[in-house]
Amino acid sequence: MMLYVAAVFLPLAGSFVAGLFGRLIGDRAAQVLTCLLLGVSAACSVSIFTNVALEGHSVTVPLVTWIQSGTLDISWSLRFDTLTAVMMIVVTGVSFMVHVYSVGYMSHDPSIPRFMSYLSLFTFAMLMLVTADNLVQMFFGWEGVGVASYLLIGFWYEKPSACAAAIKAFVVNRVGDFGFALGIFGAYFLFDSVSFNTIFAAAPAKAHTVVHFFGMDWNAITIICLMLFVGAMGKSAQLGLHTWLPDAMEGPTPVSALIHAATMVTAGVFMVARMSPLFEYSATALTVVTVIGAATAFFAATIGCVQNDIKRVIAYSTCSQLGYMFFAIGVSAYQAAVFHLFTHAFFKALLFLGAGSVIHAMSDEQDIRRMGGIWRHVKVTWLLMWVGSLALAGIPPFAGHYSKDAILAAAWASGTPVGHFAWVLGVLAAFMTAFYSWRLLILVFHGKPRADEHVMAHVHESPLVMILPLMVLAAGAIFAGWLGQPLFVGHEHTEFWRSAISVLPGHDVLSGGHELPEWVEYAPLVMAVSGVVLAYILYTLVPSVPGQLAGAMRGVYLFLLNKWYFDELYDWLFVKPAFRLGRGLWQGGDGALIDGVGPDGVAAATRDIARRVAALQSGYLYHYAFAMLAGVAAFVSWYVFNAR
Amino acid sequence: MTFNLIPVLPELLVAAAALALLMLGVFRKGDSTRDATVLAIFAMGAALVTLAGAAGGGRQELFNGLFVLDGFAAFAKGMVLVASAFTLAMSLDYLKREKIGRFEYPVLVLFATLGMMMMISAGDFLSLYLGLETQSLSLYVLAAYHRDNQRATEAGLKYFVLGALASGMLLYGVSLVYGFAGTTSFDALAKLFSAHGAPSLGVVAGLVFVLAGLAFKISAVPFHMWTPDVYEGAPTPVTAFFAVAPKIAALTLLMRVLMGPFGELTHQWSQIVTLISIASMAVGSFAAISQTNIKRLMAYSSIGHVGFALVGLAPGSDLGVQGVLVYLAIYLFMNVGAFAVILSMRQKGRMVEGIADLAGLSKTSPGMAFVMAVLMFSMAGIPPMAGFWGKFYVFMAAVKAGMWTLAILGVLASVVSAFYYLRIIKVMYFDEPVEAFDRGIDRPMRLVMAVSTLVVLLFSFVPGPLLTSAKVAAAALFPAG
Amino acid sequence: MNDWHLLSLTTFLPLVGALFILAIRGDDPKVVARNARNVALLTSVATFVVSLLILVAFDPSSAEFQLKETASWLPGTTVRYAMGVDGISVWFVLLSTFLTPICILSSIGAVEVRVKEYMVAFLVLETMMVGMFCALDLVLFYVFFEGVLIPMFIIIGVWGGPRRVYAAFKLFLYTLAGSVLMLIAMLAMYFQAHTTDIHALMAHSFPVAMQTWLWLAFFASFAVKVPMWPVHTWLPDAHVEAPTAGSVILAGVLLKMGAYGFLRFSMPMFPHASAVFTPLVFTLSIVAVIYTSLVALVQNDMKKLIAYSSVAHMGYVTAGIFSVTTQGVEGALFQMLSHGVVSGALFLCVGVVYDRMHTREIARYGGLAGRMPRYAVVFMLFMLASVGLPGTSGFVGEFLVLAGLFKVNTWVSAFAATGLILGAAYMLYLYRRVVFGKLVREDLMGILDMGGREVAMFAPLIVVVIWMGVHPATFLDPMHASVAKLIDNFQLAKAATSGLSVAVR
Amino acid sequence: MFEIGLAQYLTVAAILFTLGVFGIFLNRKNVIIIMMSIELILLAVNLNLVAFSSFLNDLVGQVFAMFILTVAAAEAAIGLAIVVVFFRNRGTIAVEEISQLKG
Amino acid sequence: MITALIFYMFAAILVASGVMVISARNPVHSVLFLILCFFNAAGLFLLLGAEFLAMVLVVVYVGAVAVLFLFVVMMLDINVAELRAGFLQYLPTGALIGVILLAELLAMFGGWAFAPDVEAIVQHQIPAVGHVTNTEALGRLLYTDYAYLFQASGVLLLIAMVGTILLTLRRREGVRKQKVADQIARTGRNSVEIRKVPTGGGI
Repeated sequence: MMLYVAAVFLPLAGSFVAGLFGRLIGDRAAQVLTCLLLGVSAACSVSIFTNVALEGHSVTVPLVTWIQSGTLDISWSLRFDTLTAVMMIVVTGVSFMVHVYSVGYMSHDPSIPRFMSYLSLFTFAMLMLVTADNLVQMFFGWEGVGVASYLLIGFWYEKPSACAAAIKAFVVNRVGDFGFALGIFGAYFLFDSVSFNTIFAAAPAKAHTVVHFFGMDWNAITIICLMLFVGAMGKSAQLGLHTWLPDAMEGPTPVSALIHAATMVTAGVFMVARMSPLFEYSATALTVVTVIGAATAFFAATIGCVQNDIKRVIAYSTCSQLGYMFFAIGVSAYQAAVFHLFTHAFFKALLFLGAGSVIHAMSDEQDIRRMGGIWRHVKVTWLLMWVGSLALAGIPPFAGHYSKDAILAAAWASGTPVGHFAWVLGVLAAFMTAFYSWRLLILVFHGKPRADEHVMAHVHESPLVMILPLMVLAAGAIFAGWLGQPLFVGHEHTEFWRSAISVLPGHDVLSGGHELPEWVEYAPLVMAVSGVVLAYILYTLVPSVPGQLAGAMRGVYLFLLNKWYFDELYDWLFVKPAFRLGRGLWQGGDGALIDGVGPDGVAAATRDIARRVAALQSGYLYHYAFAMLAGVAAFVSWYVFNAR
Repeated sequence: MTFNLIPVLPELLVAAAALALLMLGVFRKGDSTRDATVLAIFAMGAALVTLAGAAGGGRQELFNGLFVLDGFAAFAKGMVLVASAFTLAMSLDYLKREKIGRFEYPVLVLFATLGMMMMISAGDFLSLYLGLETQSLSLYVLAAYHRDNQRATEAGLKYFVLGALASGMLLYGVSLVYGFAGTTSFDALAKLFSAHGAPSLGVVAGLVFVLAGLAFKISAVPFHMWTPDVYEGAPTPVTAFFAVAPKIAALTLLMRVLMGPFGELTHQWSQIVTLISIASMAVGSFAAISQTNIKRLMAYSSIGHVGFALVGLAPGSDLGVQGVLVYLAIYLFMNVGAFAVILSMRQKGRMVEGIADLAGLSKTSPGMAFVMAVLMFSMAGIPPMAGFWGKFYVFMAAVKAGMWTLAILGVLASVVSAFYYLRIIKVMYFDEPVEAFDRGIDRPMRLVMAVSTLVVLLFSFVPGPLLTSAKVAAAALFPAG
Repeated sequence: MNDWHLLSLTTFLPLVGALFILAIRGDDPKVVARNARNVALLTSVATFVVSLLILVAFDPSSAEFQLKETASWLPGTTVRYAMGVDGISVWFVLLSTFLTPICILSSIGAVEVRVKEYMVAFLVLETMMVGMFCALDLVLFYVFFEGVLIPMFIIIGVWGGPRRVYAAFKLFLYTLAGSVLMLIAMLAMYFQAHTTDIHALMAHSFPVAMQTWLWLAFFASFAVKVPMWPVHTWLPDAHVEAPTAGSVILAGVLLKMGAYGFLRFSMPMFPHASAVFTPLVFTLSIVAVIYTSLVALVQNDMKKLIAYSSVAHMGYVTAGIFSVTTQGVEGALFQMLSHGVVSGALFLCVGVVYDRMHTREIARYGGLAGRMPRYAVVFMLFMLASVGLPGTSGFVGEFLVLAGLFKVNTWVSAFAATGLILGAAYMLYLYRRVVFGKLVREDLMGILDMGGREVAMFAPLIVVVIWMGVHPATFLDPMHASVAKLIDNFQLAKAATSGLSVAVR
Repeated sequence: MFEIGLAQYLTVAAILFTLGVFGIFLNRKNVIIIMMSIELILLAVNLNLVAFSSFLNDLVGQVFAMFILTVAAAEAAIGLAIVVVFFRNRGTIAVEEISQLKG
Repeated sequence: MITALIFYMFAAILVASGVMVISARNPVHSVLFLILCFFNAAGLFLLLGAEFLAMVLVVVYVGAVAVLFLFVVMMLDINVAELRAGFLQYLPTGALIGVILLAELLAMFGGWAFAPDVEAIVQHQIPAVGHVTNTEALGRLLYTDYAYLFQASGVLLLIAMVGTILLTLRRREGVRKQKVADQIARTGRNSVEIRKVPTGGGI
């Protein structure tokens, strides 16, 4: 039992010590301590994975009561099933790699303990999220990773852009959390509990319950799922709430690797997968998930094709890959989604850390237009980036191929129009993914150097402490798909997942995936290869074409370059009006109206009356006498005309 | 015919003291103001003691019912005597310093007090009138006491002219009542009205005139116009005297008249009293805001306080009377204390009376500022100061009678009035000092300040004695049944 | 324990301390100040310790008023000196006694003039606050309720900022205007029910028509105190001008008085009217949450921003109370406690930098994180607690309120939940402008991090905030019985007035 | 009309009363006129009392009138004294000039 | 009939001179009209059977009070010409109120009713003419039942005296007064000083 608790809480301990006593114990000790504790945690996770996923002993560890009010009874407890175990492997594994990598990457930073503390804190929150046994505890982790992400993005707090990005990440996530919270309330309303076991057990019975929410009659489960999905969209940067993710690249690169590629952004996917017993009962919700996921996959890929910042390209690719996962979920292929999540964690972390290595080498240069031709200087990195890109593009036998294929196959196999729509977009996205991956590789490593000589002279391979984690991840990127395929989506998937994921009988697309037409099976690979070829043509053979193309279709180019103008739209739609409204309400509402009519107005009127009343006191006897007489006359008249 | 003179002993004592002091002043060489004042205070103390002795037992009537001593009268007389004694004590130093000390001053205060006691004990319109005039004539003179001062004489003149007019109205009203009933005795009138119910319009008109005359004495709107001018113009100790004792006397007299002879006409006079009350509260609260002279401010404040006291009178219930008595008792201490502070406002040997002169008092004389602040909070009716309880009781009566409009307008007026009381605290505590007041407040003044502050502060802790005695006193106005 | 008169002791102990301070004499103002501070600190800590005994003596399983004390007070009426606490009020007593020592600690160094008076004012204030939460008699309650204004007026007016006079008057008159109407209503209740005992009044059922008026009168008082939109405008002014400790008490305890009043009076005594006016309260609460959050977003003054955030947070409280669900009410209570600690702490955070730079203008700061890491951590923690991060106290209250509200009205819950987003926006924006960024201002270069006294001041607050977030059961458990009783009685009374009593029984 | 009853006396008294009141607030120049107006008012009251006394066949009215006369004399003495003092200070007794105190 | 005529004569002159009191240009005239008022009022008192009051009015009022007024008016020596300025300016509003009040009062008097069984209430009936005179009746009442008030009015007059003296009496410096006691007490010993003057020294 201690093993389970230790796996979750050791990172917290590390974070605590490094954060509060970092100055006391020094940089090196903080690094060693956090890495060590996380290593132990990762080891525990492996053991848990063996216990839970491979040997099939699901465990729940209750800790203490958290919130108890009326029928609402929430406790701190850790739930371990296959889904959790998989996630723990991913989280602790990648996190451990990133910790180690950071030792090298952040070696020149003045506040190393703080960084290590944040990383560990994040890991703890993520572990809480994946081990949650009820919705509210999941929300705790959910918000916890949000805060950690905020802290890490804003790590270089002196950079205004970093601060802005940090706030943006938190606030946009909060929009998602708003939905998530409402989803929790809805669940509590419907099931009178927020505990997973109770909810899942009661879900079939409530499948057709209709409730009156927001002035309309809804299918209860649909509305709850939709609200929960809003939360997932926020965390997983789905279309509409994705704007924070590219900006989040302001954080140090290990952060991007850990949070914005491998773990946190997949929390949404995890959550929906976790809630699969609920989502299964709402076809509407699943359809929405599919459409949003597919649209995100396509949309992010289009943007990825024209970005020039090395990290942003990868960020959009993350966004796009998350879209894959979601539409997989939308067609009830939860297992495929988690599988892709699993493989993606390895190759995307690899890509990011590789990019970090490149940036490190290029003296903090991030613009791929000012790179090129450095492969000779950083051979290991170059090689690893190739591995990552191959995995990303879905070229066999790299990991991405297995998971992406499973998803696309499932989408087609679902047989629904929405599923086919998702398949089409997914295949197009696969083409673009390959295209921008190679665009990146070619522009960064090949061709002629475009950086100045000064920078070029300093290009060097990263130290071993950075390269080693990359290699581990590369191993994952190569073998994870091949090893995991049978377990996650293959023959053994029912024994592997057991009750962690539930799929209604009619929705089982994984078993039906074998009867696909051949062209469907090969389309993704063909598209990926043609993407690579196109990138090679455009950026190696006739490098002048991209510029001409951008010039010829300037509108489209700018549209893509500016990320479909989402930021501008939101700025115009929400941010600016909020500030304008705030100022208006403050000065107009509070100042002019409420105070003007209320206290200040009353005070002014009072003063005015006071002046007038005092002016009545003229000092003249005859006025005084007159007042007395008028008073008497008035009172007498009152009785003469009015009384009795 | 044998007279039991014990019930009038306090009055006799005061009258005799006045005459004796007059002799003393005339025949003694040199300035005897100080001695006369001290003796007058002692005389009042003695009167208080004899009053306590004489008031035992129920209602006692003398001189064919012209004079009545009951619990109510005793309570009111007690307040009047205390107020007069306090204000006399406060004037001791002032008169000497301003070099206007004359032995007639304590004599006239004694006479005025005598008049008030006669008013309070009146059992007939005749004794009411003579008591009222005894008081008024003394006060006319006192207002103009500082005869070489333009403002004081103007104050005296205004007070006199308007006061005489008010007496005329009162008398006209009395004559109408007399013309209807054929008697001026309170008891006979009460019996008459209770036997025959609603009277003719002529009596009601008479009632209005009587009310007007008495409303002048308590300076209720619209018969209040003299108050600010007189308060400002009269010498400050006189103002202090004006603000407390005559007001208590006139208000208790008003209660006796309305509850006694006109007790059955509550429905009629209640409307007027309500109107007067609302108008007084409003004028008192609003007009005070724009004042710069603290004596004038106190005048408006007293108008406002009368309005609040009348809230308790309007329902014409025993609870209301009790409320008014409580209100008056607390009012007494608040005002006496406040005037003690005002009388101590001296800069470089000269009296000042601007509100702005109080600036930064909390730094230059923290004790005085504290006293004033406590009293101001009390006047504003903020618990736990005593002033709150006065308001509490009168509004309680109004609410019990279901007079919602009066009650609500009343409390709102109290909010407005809080504004200017707070302003004084603001000036003392928040503003920077301009010029410090002279040091050395004389002992009687300190004593008055201490006593009034303690009463106001500690009333919440020991409210029992006053409330109980006020209840007993109020009950005296309502014969059993 | 009942013989110890614990409640009276807690209430009047500060007053005794105040008397001691008044007795301090001396020629050297510094010595006087130091003695006054020490006495005040000692008294308030002692009071806190005594108040902890209340908690020890308190039986959480009972819904009744406990530790009752009565004594005759106003002869001829039913008004008595009656004290007692139940699960609803006991925590507020502790909140008051908990915050006062911290306030006194915080004023060391911040208040250098007229220290003696300052300490006296604070101790008197504590007496009033504690007394108000303990009072079991209508009139006694009112006396304490109003009495609070006096020391607060003085504190803001004497030790406040440049516009202190305006703020002090606004605070005083605004709240006074509200509460005098309540006084009238209280008197009316007395004559209807012939008692002023709160416990008896709760059992009394007022006629329906009368309830409406009484409810409105009480609402006039409590809404101002809470403060609810649109009668909230006194709060930003008062906060901005008040000295740090004044703001802490104002936000920490005084704002709770209104909401406490709703729970103690409006709900149990006028259930019918409460039910009728629930939509009004919901509307105002939502407006408060959204409106003031937006306003907070554009503030240039740190304290004003936090003040507006207080209004927003109190919006949750009022909405939660009127949801009349277990979660809603308990959440509201919890939110009040949490807000008391968190906003108090935030004001202290402002005070820390204000003491150093003597400005609260946000634009004058920036990049403090580098020079003041400890401060940055503390500020961050409370900022996140204010935002409602799970694991801190802020989350539990908000969550419970929204969950309770959702059961009653989904729209209200959804609108109120937008506060999650807006709250995050303005608080993070504030934090970014003050603590993050580059340290460019010359005068900030030499700014010092928090010292030992300041750490000691924040430490208990931090502990409480985390404790409340991680193990709220400690605080929720004593509430359960009282809240359950409140809700049961409310439903019963509502049913009875609706003429459904026959069906229920 | 030719039967002289109570009403006639009361009417005369009422007219006299009104005249007195008029005199007070219409006069702008001389305080002494105001004091004479007050005497008119008191005269009206006396007339009322005596008339009532006569028609009620009750002596109290006349006693009352007696006292009023006494008090009026005393009042007049004090009033005139104040006027004299005021005149000494200000050199005028015009009603319009008695307005230093106001507001 | 004759009574009626006499009544109307007195009443008419009374009202007319009352008007003149408040409207005369010269304050001296006002006082004189006031005296005329008093005389006519005394006449009305006589008609009502109040002889003593009528006499008192003439003797005390005309003889003392009115003369006092006259004395003060002359002493203060007021400029006559300006007195009436502004009189008419405020007349309309004032008149309106006054007339309303008067009309209301007259309306009431038209149907004046005594209280029911007022005879039972009346305590001191006017003795029938011939038994005792009006003066004696008043006296009997005043010195017995109303002795208290009689004393009180004495105090009142004393106050008036004290007040008047307080306000107006001034001890002027430099006024020589005969001091009898001093004169008698004077002896040669203390009034004559004998000095020895040294020769040629001078004093």
